[in-house]
Amino acid sequence: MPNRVAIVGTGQTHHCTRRLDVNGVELIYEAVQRALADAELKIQDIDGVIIGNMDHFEGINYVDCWSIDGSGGFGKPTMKLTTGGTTGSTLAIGGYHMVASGMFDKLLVIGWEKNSESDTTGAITTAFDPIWDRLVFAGAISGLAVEASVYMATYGVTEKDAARVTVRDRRHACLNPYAHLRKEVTIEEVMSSARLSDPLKLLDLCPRTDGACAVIFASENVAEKICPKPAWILGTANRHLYTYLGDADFVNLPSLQRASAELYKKTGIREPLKQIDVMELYIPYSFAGLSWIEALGLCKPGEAPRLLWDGVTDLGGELPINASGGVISCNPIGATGLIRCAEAALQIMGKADKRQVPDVKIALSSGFGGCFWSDVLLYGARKPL
Amino acid sequence: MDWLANVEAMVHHSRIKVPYTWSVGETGSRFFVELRDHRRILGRRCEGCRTVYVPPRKMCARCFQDTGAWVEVGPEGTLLTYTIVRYANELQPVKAPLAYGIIQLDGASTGLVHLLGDVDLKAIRSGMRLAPVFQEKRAGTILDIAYFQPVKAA
Amino acid sequence: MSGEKQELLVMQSGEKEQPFHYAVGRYGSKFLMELRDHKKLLGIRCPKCRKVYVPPRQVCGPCYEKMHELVEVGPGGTLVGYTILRFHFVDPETGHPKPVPYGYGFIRLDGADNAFQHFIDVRDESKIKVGARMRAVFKEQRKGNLADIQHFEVIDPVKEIGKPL
Amino acid sequence: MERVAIVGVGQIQQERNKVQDTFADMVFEATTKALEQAGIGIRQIENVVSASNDFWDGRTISSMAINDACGSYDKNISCVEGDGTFAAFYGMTRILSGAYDTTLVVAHCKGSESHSAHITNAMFDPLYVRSLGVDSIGSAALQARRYLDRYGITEEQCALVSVKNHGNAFRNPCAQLPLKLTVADVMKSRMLADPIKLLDASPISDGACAIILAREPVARKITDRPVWIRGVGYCADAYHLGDRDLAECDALSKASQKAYQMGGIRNPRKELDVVELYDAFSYQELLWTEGLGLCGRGEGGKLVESGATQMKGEIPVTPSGGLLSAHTVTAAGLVRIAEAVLQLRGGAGEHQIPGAKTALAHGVNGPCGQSHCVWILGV
Repeated sequence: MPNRVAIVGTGQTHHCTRRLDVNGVELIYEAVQRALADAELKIQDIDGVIIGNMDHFEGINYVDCWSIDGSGGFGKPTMKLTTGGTTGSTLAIGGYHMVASGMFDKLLVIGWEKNSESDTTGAITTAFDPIWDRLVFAGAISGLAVEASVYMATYGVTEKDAARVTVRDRRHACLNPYAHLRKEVTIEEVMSSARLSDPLKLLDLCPRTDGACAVIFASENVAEKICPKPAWILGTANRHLYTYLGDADFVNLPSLQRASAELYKKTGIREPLKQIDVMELYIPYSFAGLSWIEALGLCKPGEAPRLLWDGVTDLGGELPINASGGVISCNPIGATGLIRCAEAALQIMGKADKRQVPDVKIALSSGFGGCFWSDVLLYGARKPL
Repeated sequence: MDWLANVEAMVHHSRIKVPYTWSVGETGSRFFVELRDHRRILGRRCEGCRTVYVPPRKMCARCFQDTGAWVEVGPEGTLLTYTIVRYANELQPVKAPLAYGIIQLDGASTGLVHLLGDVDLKAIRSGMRLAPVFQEKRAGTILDIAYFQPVKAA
Repeated sequence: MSGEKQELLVMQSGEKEQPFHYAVGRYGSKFLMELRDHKKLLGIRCPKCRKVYVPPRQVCGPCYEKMHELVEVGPGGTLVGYTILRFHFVDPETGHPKPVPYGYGFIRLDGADNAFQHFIDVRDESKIKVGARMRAVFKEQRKGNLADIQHFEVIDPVKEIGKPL
Repeated sequence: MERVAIVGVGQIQQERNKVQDTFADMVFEATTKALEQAGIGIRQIENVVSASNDFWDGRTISSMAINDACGSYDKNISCVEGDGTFAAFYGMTRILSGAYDTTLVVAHCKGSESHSAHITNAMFDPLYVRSLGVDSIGSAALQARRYLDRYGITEEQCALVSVKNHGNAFRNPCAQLPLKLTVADVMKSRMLADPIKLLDASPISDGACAIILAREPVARKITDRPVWIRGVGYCADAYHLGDRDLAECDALSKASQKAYQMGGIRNPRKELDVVELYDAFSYQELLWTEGLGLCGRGEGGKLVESGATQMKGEIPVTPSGGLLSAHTVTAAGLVRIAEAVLQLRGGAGEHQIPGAKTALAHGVNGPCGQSHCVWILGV
């Protein structure tokens, strides 16, 4: 029988624009120490490490090997997983399978990035095909801007609708001491911010961030001994539908539609808006906060603006999204998907402090990256059957 | 005729040139500043296992705790192993053939990878005593030590 | 030491670069040869789902079928989505800032089922709309790479909102 | 714990420069061959784990290039950055977790597309080591010298590995560099970095490999010759070369002990019928045989001299010709697993070790064997 798996500890750095005081390994060490402290474990208790980031942001080859001093991987099974923006969520899914397999009891999962060390757009551009993409492609922003142009043309959604997503996430971030941008913005400020890549403006977009996140996954025989109220993993799913950017269907992120449909089927979710208590979504730019929640089945295509304006996804609403402030407030890329996982787990554990949503029983986190790829995980307060 | 048989296999010659600015961090910065300003080589000791790390580490990987005291090491040390690289690559700071060694500085528990210089390449042996030669103009990098050279017998 | 603000250093890679010699592969090479020699754009058709992909590649992802049948596509097409890049960023092929602004669009070439990305001419921004009719403008001097296409230009702007793809 | 089997493997010709093929073309060929060998279609593959390296591929998110080609469309997929043996481990856990019945593991690398010194220099710390210009050969030479000095291993003993493995490569149709050599040939070959000479080093290679894993009941339906995963372990050593005693390989010892314990191997020298090593340099085979406990510390030289590791010896090591005959970096470890599987299924053709029942396959990540992965397979 596969083991049930729960998250029993999390640790994050205080994410910010640039951490000159620490190198990459030391940044990782900081998050790992916090996760160990949170779970009241020692490194000797940990029986394996998985770590991830995107190589060309820091120009480090074999990061699993390079990071040993800070990751706690010395003398332990250590492995690197990486899938671009989805890296953090890919790591979380990896943490689940490796512990569920019975090969590990307590696995340390680490995502990190020091985006201050290179030009983020320049580095992301190297993620795409050297022959077919790099001539014209300009990092994630260009691809997302194209997606936004298609979404607007398809459903008549406006830039102002999208701005409402930024306003929500930035307001929530003020409650999260670890978030990078902790200052509220208004619709007007978003609308009048610098135009970077039509229709996207500066405040439609995530910042670039230095940060690390560590999460400890534990098997059922030890989880409740470590943590009285662990966050149980109920299911995971993902899709990498495209190899070529031009193959992408830019309407409502099909990879997320398919991954979430699989997740819901596996976990018995029929009405996500009603059944799920909080979502931590990898929403790197404002329009995704509309289009992608349609992909997640929270409403019909084109109807997300109504949900946003009605406050359904605000803290205090029916289904709060990104109580942490989300990616628009903080994006150390290789850590970002794992931060979503950590924040969802904190909500289940009841340890989210000022950003806590009351009485969370079911939470969902997502990851986005690569060639419009998606990862999703579902968490529960109750040990799964 | 199958078109695949008549295709010239093209190659796209390109490069990845992303400029990096790596943070050295507090611990490493102290090491490089001492090297640059005082030609001193510093290590950091783990108070758990007493390992003295050179280059200094903020943390001890084995004990997984912060290291403690700064320790001045060397400047002389012992050659643990070496090689003479005969081929050129574009990244070498000096012309090939060039010699590398791992040097355990006096007072350090670990070895430092660096260049060997001012030495008869045929005379390099593990266990030989070495001393650093510092650059006149120092910038706060590992190359502020130009190389290690054999210590002349007293 | 204490009390003084510590000097924090950085290391820079400067002008260092990593050279690569990326194989285009026979499928991509065929496309670039036709582009260079005949100003023609080629797609490849999946024998199972009949979809035509540009640029040509060996495998249809969804069907996992090997493809072989080349199909001429374009040079006209429809604008699926686009943006105008206005912010400064480092071009990883040069290590230096890429000239902006420039138009970047996905064009569904006539006869193809997926989209092809390239520069779009944005000198008259008012003409750029999702659904606009576009055509490829070829360079006179062609070398067998994607830049043999200068850009795509609008030949017929559309007013109504069309459902893309 | 439920048993997991390998039910099909696919290798392609390893070559110096597969200039006609993209990463995707290589992966498609390897995957198709693995499916053919297993006698199943891509629809029977429930999930995929790929292995690649962004620096070698000149592309961050290097896995993106091969998604169509590995048949992962509309499936769950994940990507390991590093050697294929590690990806295979993750692939196995995705079955043991109860999530999937089958996993396809694919790995690829094209050494021909990059300049190896640039790629391997980037393994080293940018603050303390990189500006010295150290690359994989120079760092390996530091390890070789330390090892040779410590135990009195001779360069001739290292050369014997090269002679053996290049010779073995003649019998492996997928190997790139079969060579008929003498110890003198190796000793006379151009010195790269003392004590490593050209014929002590592995070539630049292009290649890909795929294997298919399945849980027991499914494996038995697919094939009547499943190869069982009996044990697997992996472990990382310290990063900074000066933090490690390079003459030892503690991480390999630890990884192999885990694998032996899981696989019930008490005396590896006696119980293993064939060993496939990640021998990027000739001295590494000697050092790794020590780490695996096939001989005592410092006895790797004597082991190869005794002839025990020859094709017809007591414990044949790397009958495929190994990395010395084709070094496909991230694919190279997965090739070792594929080779072990061929041996156990009696399908290794001219390089078959007769009656092989238990095999060991080995992979490495990082400089000077920092991180090792050890597999015990059996029938």
